Amino acid sequence: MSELDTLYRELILDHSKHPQHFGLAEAEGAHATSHQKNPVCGDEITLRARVDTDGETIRDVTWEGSGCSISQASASMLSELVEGQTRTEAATLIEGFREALRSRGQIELDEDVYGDAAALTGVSKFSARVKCAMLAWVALEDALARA
Amino acid sequence: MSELDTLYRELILDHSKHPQHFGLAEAEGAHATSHQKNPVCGDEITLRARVDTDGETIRDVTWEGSGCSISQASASMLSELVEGQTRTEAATLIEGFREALRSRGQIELDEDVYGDAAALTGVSKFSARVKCAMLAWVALEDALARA
Amino acid sequence: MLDVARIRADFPILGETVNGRPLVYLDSAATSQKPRQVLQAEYDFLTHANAAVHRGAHTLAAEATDLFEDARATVAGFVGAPAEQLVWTSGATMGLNLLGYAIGNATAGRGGADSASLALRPGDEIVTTAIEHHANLIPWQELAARTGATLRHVPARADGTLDLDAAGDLIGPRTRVVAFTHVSNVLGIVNPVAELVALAAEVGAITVMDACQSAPHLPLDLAALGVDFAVFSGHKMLGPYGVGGLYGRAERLEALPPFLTGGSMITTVTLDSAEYLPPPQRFEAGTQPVGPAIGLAAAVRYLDEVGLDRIHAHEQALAARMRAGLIEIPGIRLLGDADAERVGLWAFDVDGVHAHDAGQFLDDRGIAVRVGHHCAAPLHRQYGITASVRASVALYNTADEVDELVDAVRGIRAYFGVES
Amino acid sequence: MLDVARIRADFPILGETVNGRPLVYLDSAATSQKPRQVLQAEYDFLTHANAAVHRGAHTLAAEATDLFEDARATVAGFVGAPAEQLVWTSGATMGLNLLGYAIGNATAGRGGADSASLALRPGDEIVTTAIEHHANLIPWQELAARTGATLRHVPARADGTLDLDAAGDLIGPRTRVVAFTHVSNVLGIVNPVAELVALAAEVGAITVMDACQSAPHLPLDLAALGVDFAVFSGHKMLGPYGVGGLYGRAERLEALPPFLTGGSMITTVTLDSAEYLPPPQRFEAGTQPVGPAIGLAAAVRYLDEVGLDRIHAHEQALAARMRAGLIEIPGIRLLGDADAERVGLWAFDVDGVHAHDAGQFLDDRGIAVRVGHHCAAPLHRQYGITASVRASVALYNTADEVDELVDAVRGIRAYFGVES
Ligand SMILES: Cc1ncc(COP(=O)(O)O)c(C=O)c1O
Ligand SMILES: Cc1ncc(COP(=O)(O)O)c(C=O)c1O
Repeated sequence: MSELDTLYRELILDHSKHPQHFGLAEAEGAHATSHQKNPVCGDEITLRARVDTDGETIRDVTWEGSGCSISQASASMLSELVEGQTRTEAATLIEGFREALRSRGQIELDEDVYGDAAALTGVSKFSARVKCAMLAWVALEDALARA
Repeated sequence: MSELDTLYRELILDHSKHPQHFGLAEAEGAHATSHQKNPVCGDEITLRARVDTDGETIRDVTWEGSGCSISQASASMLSELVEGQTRTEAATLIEGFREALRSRGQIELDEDVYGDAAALTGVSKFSARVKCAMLAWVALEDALARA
Repeated sequence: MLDVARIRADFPILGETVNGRPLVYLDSAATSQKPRQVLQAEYDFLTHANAAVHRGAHTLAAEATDLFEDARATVAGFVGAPAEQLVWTSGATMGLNLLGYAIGNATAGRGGADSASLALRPGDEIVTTAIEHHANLIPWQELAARTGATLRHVPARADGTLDLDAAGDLIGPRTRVVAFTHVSNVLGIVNPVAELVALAAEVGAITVMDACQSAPHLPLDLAALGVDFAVFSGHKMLGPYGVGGLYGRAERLEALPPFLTGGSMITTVTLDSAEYLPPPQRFEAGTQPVGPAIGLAAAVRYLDEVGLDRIHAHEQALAARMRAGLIEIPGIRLLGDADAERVGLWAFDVDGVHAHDAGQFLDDRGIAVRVGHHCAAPLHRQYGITASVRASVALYNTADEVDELVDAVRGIRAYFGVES
Repeated sequence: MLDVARIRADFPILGETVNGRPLVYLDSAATSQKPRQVLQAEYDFLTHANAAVHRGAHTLAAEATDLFEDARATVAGFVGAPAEQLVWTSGATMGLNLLGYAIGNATAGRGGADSASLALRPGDEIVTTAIEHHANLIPWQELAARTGATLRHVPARADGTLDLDAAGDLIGPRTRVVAFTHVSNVLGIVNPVAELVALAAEVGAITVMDACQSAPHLPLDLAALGVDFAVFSGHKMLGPYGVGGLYGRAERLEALPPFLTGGSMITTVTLDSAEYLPPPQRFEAGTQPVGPAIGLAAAVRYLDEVGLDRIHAHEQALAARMRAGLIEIPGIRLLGDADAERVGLWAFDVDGVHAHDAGQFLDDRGIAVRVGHHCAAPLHRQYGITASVRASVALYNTADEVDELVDAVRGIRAYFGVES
């Protein structure tokens, strides 16, 4: 596999072409929304989610945005991943994801834990693209903080 | 003669210790005054002169100021030199002086023309001191322009 | 013809490999590479003559001052100006902010008697264009916000050329400043300076020209162009980071109040007030970028020795070759593909592939291009996109490199699975 | 003890001769010399990894960005700050102007909601001191003039120490800014930062510290000192020209509106308005001095390796030796000869000989000192003089050099025929 192919795994291109949870749900009272932007390349993501009445479980993650395949695929993968998880679980996932992406190729994302999003492991070797992959995750973090 | 002695000729130290034409004359209508300053070291010179009723002859050159021995000696020498000269002669002298001082040691000042001020020839090799030596001459040029 | 092989030998970085491929550096519009001669000039200065300039009487200080002022004369001469009309800045952004703030200071009543001529009143207009780099846009937005002046924009036609008819309507008696770029860093088109200067002159407005993308690529004679002010950046013209120039017409510079204040720009200072030196020192507060200025002088000497006419011809030929290759590729749209004089850069959009992905694909082949909005977000919005790919050449680029780019671009859409 | 001989070998310029005599460089307070390691770091960057930072996706750009941000972390760590609290500037003068203008912008209603906390009202007071460098004086004069605030000055006692009693009286409920130097570039005395910070804290005033003359000579922990803002210049601390730092406490930086505007400091830009990034990027418009920043990181690594404690001890020993020699010479008056902690510099007056002449005499012996008012004209006026001679040491100076200075000074008055 070429260096480039470790970045653009098939799965990433798939998600970017067929984004999951795409299209923002109507905002209701229980929803929290976050808009994030990468000023360098203009990538934008708006992500919305709500926390169940139990105060813990994440539901109805939807998003909208435009940008490179990495940022779009990452949003799609993240939405699938955290649907139904608890706040605490999501926080741990986000932290682990951030750490792996900043590790410059040192830390691998575990497929059992991260599902499709584990395919984003390769991004960590492309430091200029880490922000692209992080965009949706930062949006979720921000949205949960307000939910 | 050491390098330093070519700068600080005996004549220069004499003039700086016994400045000629020092002490500003009372300003009358016919007098023009110029104040010049070297912002780097704080040297200041105020020079005053009048042009005779013939519209040409320079009279009553006096000055006041504080600064290094070069700037003080130069003012003293200049005052002696131009007393009684015509505007045109003074302009030529000033131009020649400026050229010599900027010549980085290439042009010598002629003693027959510049009198004691010819001793300032050595300044041209010390580019940081050219401004000191020029200060009074610029003041005269400025004063004459307004006289 | 340029002896490009010989030129390349002066640029050590061009021998680097990227991802196992020889570096093809097509990002000179962002920052140029620097020849050995520039690095050497700065090194020689710092190891033989370095000292504080304009401030000391000791031999080293005098030597440093002479070298620094010689550098000013050299760089000024390169852009067609006398030495005393060139102000050192840290770069073009700084030069444009200097103008914005100094005009703001004039408006606030600072400066000498002739500064009043620069003061803005509410209702006065500042005119810029729709194709500007943010550096020639936001400082004017801020000046307008601080003074109550109104900001207006000369629109661009679909092909990227400025709409001069609209400019004629926009520039009127209320116009006080007309700020425009000589060459856009996205479109590469050389703008009609003479026409804009004439429109401004009719109404007595100040002209400000951004020469960032022209200074390294065209013979530049600012005095002949007749602009009031112009700015450029050293790092885009083979020079070091941290230095740039602001040119001003003598009477305009003279009227301008200070911007940055501090040491070396004053005559008399008391605890409560200060008097200021004439230009250019009035605008050079504090320690100047002495090493970078000496490096920049070496850079323009290098450019001069090669010859700006020949550089321009070489770069135009490369740009033409690039265009010929790119327009053949399905799904590629060139921005600013007008029939106009231009410098050696093309920005383009790849249908169905985000610029960031396209750039990554090229990088994998060792080709360094810029992706994003290139600090010209409004212009990209006009083209309906948020980002583009930009390939820009300099005197050290070759036809082979252009061909490699074209070849690689041909593969982008297939790699990302976009049908053509 | 420092191995000064080994250190000197890293500074090629120290091997120069001046007027046939080995150079004795005693002007480091004006600008320091730069070790090989700094020049090499910049050279390596420019020949291997140079590219536009924060803007490109290509490999070189990513590498350059990493090196640039590593440099920020290194320099920030050196002054006791987290990376994101260090803003690159072109130097200390620029940093102080940034603060003056940004507070002015807050006063003009620019910036976010929390910027209002920085706005000045007529009647508000800015307090500085009588011993400041013009760079920490004139920007405040200008800010006061633009906003209607009043500028006041903490006086200095005859021995050069700040009059803290007077400071206690001056700093009151109307005080909004207290700006002072850590170490005066004329007196060399380390000022009582803790006391000034406490006085300012009592009334909620912003503190601004000029660390130009301390950063290269003392272990510096800005967070521990508790100042809100501090500035320093690279070229005075073994680093390149064209770069400096502005430190800010997180919440103060966050509240500060932008100063320079342009590329790389924005999120969204339309033709009519812009939104700004958080600090430090908010204050870094346009291309930053990337090469100089990387050079400065190498400089502080060099200082750190030698050890600031040891450097301080070495320089204090040299200063003590210099004082012991100079006070024995008839007609020599030391400025700021207080019993206080100090760095390695002495300014002095030679009775009957102008500083310029004294400096020339020393230069003839290869000794480079600074003469003039050292950009502190009001302080010289307080001492009844317009200029003084200043000898300043750095880590690379030796006891022999100090002795040579003292020896030469002994000859000044005789040469100029002034009886003692
Ligand atoms: C105490 C002090 N503050 C400020 C400055 C200004 O620094 P710069 O000229 O590098 O901006 C200097 C140096 O000249 C200084 O010594
Ligand atoms: C047209 C144009 N103007 C202004 C700038 C800003 O120059 P700098 O970032 O060197 O200040 C640039 C480069 O980024 C440019 O291309």
